Formats: sequence, C-alpha cells, structure tokens
Amino acid sequence: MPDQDPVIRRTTSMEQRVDAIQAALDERGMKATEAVEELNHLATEQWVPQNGARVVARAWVDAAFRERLLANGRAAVEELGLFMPKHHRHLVVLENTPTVQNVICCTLCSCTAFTIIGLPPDWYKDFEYRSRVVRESRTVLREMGLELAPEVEIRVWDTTADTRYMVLPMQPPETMGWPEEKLVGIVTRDAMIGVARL
Amino acid sequence: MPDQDPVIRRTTSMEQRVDAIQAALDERGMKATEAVEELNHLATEQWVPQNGARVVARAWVDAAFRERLLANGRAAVEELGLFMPKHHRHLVVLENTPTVQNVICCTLCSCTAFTIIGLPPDWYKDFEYRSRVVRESRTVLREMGLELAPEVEIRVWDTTADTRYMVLPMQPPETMGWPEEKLVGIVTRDAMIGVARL
Amino acid sequence: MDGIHDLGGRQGFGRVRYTCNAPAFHADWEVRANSLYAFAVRLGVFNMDEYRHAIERMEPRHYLTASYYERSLTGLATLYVEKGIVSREELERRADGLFPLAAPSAPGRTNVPTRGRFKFGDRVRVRLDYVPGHVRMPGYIRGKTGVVVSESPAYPFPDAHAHGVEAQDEPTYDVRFRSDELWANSADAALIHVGVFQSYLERFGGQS
Amino acid sequence: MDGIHDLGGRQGFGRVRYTCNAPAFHADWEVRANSLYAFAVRLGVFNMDEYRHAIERMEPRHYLTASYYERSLTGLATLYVEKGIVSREELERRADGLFPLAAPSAPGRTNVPTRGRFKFGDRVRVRLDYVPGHVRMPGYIRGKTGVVVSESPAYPFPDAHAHGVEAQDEPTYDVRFRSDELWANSADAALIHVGVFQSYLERFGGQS
Repeated sequence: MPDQDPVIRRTTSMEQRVDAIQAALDERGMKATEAVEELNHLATEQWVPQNGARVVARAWVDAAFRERLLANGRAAVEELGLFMPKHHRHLVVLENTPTVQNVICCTLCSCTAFTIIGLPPDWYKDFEYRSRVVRESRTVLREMGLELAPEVEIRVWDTTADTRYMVLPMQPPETMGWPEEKLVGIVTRDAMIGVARL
Repeated sequence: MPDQDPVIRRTTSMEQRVDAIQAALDERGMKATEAVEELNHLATEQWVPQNGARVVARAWVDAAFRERLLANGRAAVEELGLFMPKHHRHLVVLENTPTVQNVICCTLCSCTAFTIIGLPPDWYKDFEYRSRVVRESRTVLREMGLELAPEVEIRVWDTTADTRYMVLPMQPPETMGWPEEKLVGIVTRDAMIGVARL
Repeated sequence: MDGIHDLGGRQGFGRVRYTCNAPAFHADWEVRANSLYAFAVRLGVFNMDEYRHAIERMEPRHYLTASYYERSLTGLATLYVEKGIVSREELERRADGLFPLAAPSAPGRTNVPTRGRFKFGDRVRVRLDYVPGHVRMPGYIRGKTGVVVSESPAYPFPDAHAHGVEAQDEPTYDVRFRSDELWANSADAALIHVGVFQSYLERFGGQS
Repeated sequence: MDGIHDLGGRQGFGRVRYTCNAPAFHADWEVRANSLYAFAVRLGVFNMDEYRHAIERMEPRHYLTASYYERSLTGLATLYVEKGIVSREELERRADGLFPLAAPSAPGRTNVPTRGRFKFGDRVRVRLDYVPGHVRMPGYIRGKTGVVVSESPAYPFPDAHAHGVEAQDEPTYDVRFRSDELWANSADAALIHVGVFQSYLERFGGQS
C-alpha cells in the first residue's frame, strides 16, 4: 500500500472503536452492553422486511385497509401491531400502477422506514445509489435489473425530512385470490424500496 | 488498518506505477527515460520562482516595463528571456496596492503559470486551499499568516481557462533604490500567488 | 453546509453494487454500532439532526472512504465527546490508537421568520440559502421551482435543532420537481420529490 | 460533469497545511511523474483538456484520497491506455499489481452556436448548463451574474476539445463576481474572478 497517511496507519479497527465506546459507557453505569444485546436482537429479528410485507399483503386483500394506509400510513401500520419511532411522524405509502414506478432514496444520508421495510441494504447506503438515482433514475434501475417500459413514469422520493416512505408494489396477477399469509411471502424489501417489481 | 478495501491492498506503489509507464514507453522506442531526465532538470532547476522574481524586480525599477507587463504579460516576460508553454496564451499580471490584495487559485485542478512563478507548492494543490480560498478568502489568508486590514479588498482569481495569472506584489518601502539584482532576492513565490506580502 | 455528504446529482460514481436481497450488515461490529446508536437515541443523548450533522462534519476524505457504519459510529462518538460524556482521550486509550472524530460545528440558525403556508398544487421555489451549519436542503434543489404534492406534520427545524438553537416545529412539504428542471438536458426523465421544510420555500412568482 | 473535483466553495475541509516556501515535490517519483506528463505534452499525446478531464473521471474516492501527482499520473496512464499506446494489462504486469485508471468518458459537446461578444463592464450571467462531459465552469458560478473585466485570446472550447469533438476557438472573459452573490451571507467579502468561456455566458437581462 503506497503513500499511506500515517494517521490512517495508526487508526484503530472498527471493532476496537465499538468496544471503546461500549466499555466507556458501561464504566459509567449506563449498562450499554445489556442494551446493545437487546437492540442487536431488535435490529436483526424485529426490524425486518416481513413487517412491510404484511402491510402490503393486507393492502392487497383489504380495500378499506389500503385506503386507510394511503391516507395515513403511520396509523394504518399500527393496526397490524407495527410501530415507527417517535421522530418518524409520517409514513407516506406510494402506490405503484402499471404506468407509475415509485422509488425511494435518501441522498443526504440513508434514512428509511426501517421498522417497517427493514434496515436498508448495503447498496442503498452506498454513494453510487445516493448520487445517481435522482439524476439517472432509469439508467440506475436498468443496471439493477429493472427494465421499465418507456411509458412508465418514474417518481423518485428523496427522504430529506423525517417523513418516511414505502412503495406499495402491484400485486402480480397470478397471485390474485391467494390467502394473505401466502402473499406476505412474495413481497420483497427491494420492491418496497421501488428498485424491483414483483 | 481496518476494513481496508482489497482493491487498495493490491494496488501497486506510485514508484512502480511511474516505472511501469516509463518502461512501457521506452520499450516502444519513445526514449522516455532520456526525456524524463531532461525534464526533471527543467522542473527542478528552470521552472523556479526566481523567474517571476526577476519580472517583479524589473517592474519595480522600470516603469515602462511595468506598463508593458500589465498590458501584455506574456510578451513582457519574453523580453527577459522567459517563456510560457504554447497553451498558456495569456499572462495577466495583477497589481497589488495598499488597498487591493490579489490572490490566485485553481479550484478545478491546480493550474499556474509554472514556468514563471515556479511549480506550485503542495498546499496550492490541496483540497483545503482549492475549496476554501474562493469562499473564505480572508479567513484562509489569516490562517496562512496574512492578516489584512479591513479596508483591503481581496480579489481572488480562479484559473479556470488557460489564461495564467501572477501577482505583482508591492515593493517594500525600505527597498526603494536597491539595485535590481538585490530586489530579485526578496520576491517570494507565495507573494506572487498572493498569500503573502513582502 | 455544502459538504461532501450532499451527493444527490453528483457525477462520477459508478454502478450500484446491487445484489438481490442484500444484507444490511456485513460484520458483527456493524450490528453493534447500529445498536449503540439506537441506545443513544433511547437515552436521548442527541436528536436526529445533531446526529446527522455530526456525520456531515466528518473530514471529507474520511467521510468518503468510510463505510456507512463507520460514519454512524464516528457521528455517535463525536457527540458523546462534545456533550462531555466521554473524552476523546479515554476513547483513544481504550481503543489503543487514533479514533477519528468529526470537525467542530459552525453556528446554526433559527426558523425563517416569514414563512409561507402552501397547499397541494402550489408552485414554490427553494430559496437561495447558504448555511454554514446543518441544513436538510440538498444542493440540487437550491433555487429550483416545483409543485407541492403533500404536507407532513410539523417537525423541529433542523437548521436550529442540530445546533441547540431554539427550533420551532414547522411543516415539511413534499415538493415535486421535474428532473429536466433540476439538471437541464443532463438527467433521465423523472419526477423527483423532496421533503422540504417550510423555511426553505417561497411562493414562486413573488410574495410568500 | 458535476464531479468530485469541482471543489470551489465546498465546505468541510480544514485549515490549509501551509508552510512558507513549501516544496512542489516530496519524493523522486513525483518529479518523474511530472516529467512523464510534460513528455506526453511535448509528444502531443493529448491536449490539456483531455488531460484535465481524464483526472476528473477518476473514481471519486480515488480522486479524493490521491495526492496531486497520483492524480496526474492516473490521468496520464488513462490517456495512454485509451489512445491505444499502452494496454492496462501491460501496465499492471509491469507494475506487478493493480494500476487504477479513470472511468470512461461521457460524450462532449460543441461550442454553443449563438454566443455573445462582451466588453469590459458588461453584466453577464453564467448559463444553467449541465454537461455530462468535461466543462471548465466551476459549479459555484452556474446561474450567477457578474461583470466582465477583461477578455483573453481565444482558446479551443474545452467541452469539445476534451472529447475529440470539433472545437472552435472562442474568447474567455475574466468575469468578476461578488462573493456575497455567489454564497449569500455565507462567504468572506471578496471579488471572485473566473475565466469563463464565451459559450457559458449570456448577457444579463435578455438577448445575448
């Protein structure tokens, strides 16, 4: 490795940095280790795309719920026992149609409705997606495997305030009449971000 | 070093990269090694701030030269046996006064009239100078040790086209009457960039 | 601040490294970094705007070469230090090496005093504001005009909230911009919606 | 292109690491990299605009973490490869490892067909141009108004010249902007002069 900055060479590993903060808080009696274990569980087991998949499946089978969801996302997901953090005051659900594809991003950082659609995937937080999806939306979607017909209008939603967004994908025609639990299984996080169709 | 990208780990050193290009050209009969030796000499011995210092000293002692220099910099420096590359079609000489301080930069890359004022110093090419000197000129100059009185107007010149700039510093009053050769010795490259006064 | 983090529309980045159903985490420390952040939120050590701004204040080279969770942990550690809960020296002693933090903050600002109320369909322009501190207006909409498509409940004004300046709540509007008005002749056709705080907006055409 | 190289006015960078009479070079390889560049200029392997654009096309993280002479050498090597003089494989074999190059170029453009002639004192506005390829208009003057203070001899239009597109020579004007018109309430008071190609300018107030 050429010309490496001496500052970089002496910088500690991420593991050491995480350990340092956690131990410093523990020593102050803040019980960080206990909390981290509990929160690790929430992040990996509770804040998962299956939450959003349940919302989508319900909206597909229950027209009245769909209407409430589109009118007030936050209140509607609470009906299913889901919750959003206090600072996410508003959930806007964006309905795809045969001629409209909604896509979510956060160019300034990497905000998402993570308690509903799950913690965001790596690429969502990468600079490539953040910089390009607003300016080269169709190209980026094509590179990601979503080739949209020219008549499909792309609507990008940049999460700059604390309002959160999720995409309501279209129900695949071949799944019409399926029971709700089976529909939950076909809804992907990427479809709720808007970079894939089902 | 944590989390180092495998691409970075396998990237060769700068020395190896320079060697690789030079050897590839040599093998094609382009005599790169010979040329590099000659050009190393030019860069370190010929394209030096003493050139610009001679221009400044002459302008101080010869009012007619000063006028020609301000009217057409390129033609005037040629009178002193100095030259500019073909693609530098114009040299604009910027005269400091008690109430005007000119400062040169290149925000998009790091252009300079290098055959006249010398190859630019490291900090001139750094992102700190490039990003900040246009927006925080007085602050940056102060941090660099040049505290200007409030009534001094700052004029920044961003070298975005192939026109080149040099600052004509004010002659220090205590040097009035000195012979030209002695004056050459007091003119610094930083004064010709405009981040220092003499 | 017009920082390196303000990436929307910046060119030169390559293909998205997309994989289907990609993971959120790649290492145990990332899960723990995320939990330490969530723990601090739970404790109320900082608000979201302070946290986002702490990340934005990272040295630009550090920001651009750090992974998401390194950026997150750097913002977290910076705020723990700035709020006097832990010292940098202690962190570096415990970590046995350098622990890079973000740079100090510039001053914040209060809500803009004369703010317009807008409704669905109103044409609005984003003010030509340049702010040394935190701002949630991405550079690519500055000075541009769009149409209000919805209003969100009021939130604290981030330019104040990130700086401990008194922040009134104010509405945010989802404003729809045409990509060819944002980047004429140099963007794929699309409608770009941005959540814009009331203080950043004025009525297009004159009085607000 | 709105690339990472367009740094004028970007915030978050720290103090200039200034030393009096600082050196231009810090290592032998830097002197040689500079000479290899000058050698290519002498041979006419590329023009200045191609060279500058090759550097701008570097992957943003690479650009921001590379030193000046690494950026220079990367641009140089990219052009040698793109012009078919040397292959990347040969360079990597000789260097015994990865030799990162810049990304491919987007298309260039020709001179703007209807260009104004301006004279000392004319008030001009920088067009709202967004260009996928090379451009020598720093982002901070886009859409801004200033006053012409001088005219330089004509140069090839860089947006064309960097791309092998036929480039007419055109004048550049030194245009004076007030820093508080570029960054309202968020800049030190100063007059900022930028060398602006004729194609980037229109007369302020209407017809050019």
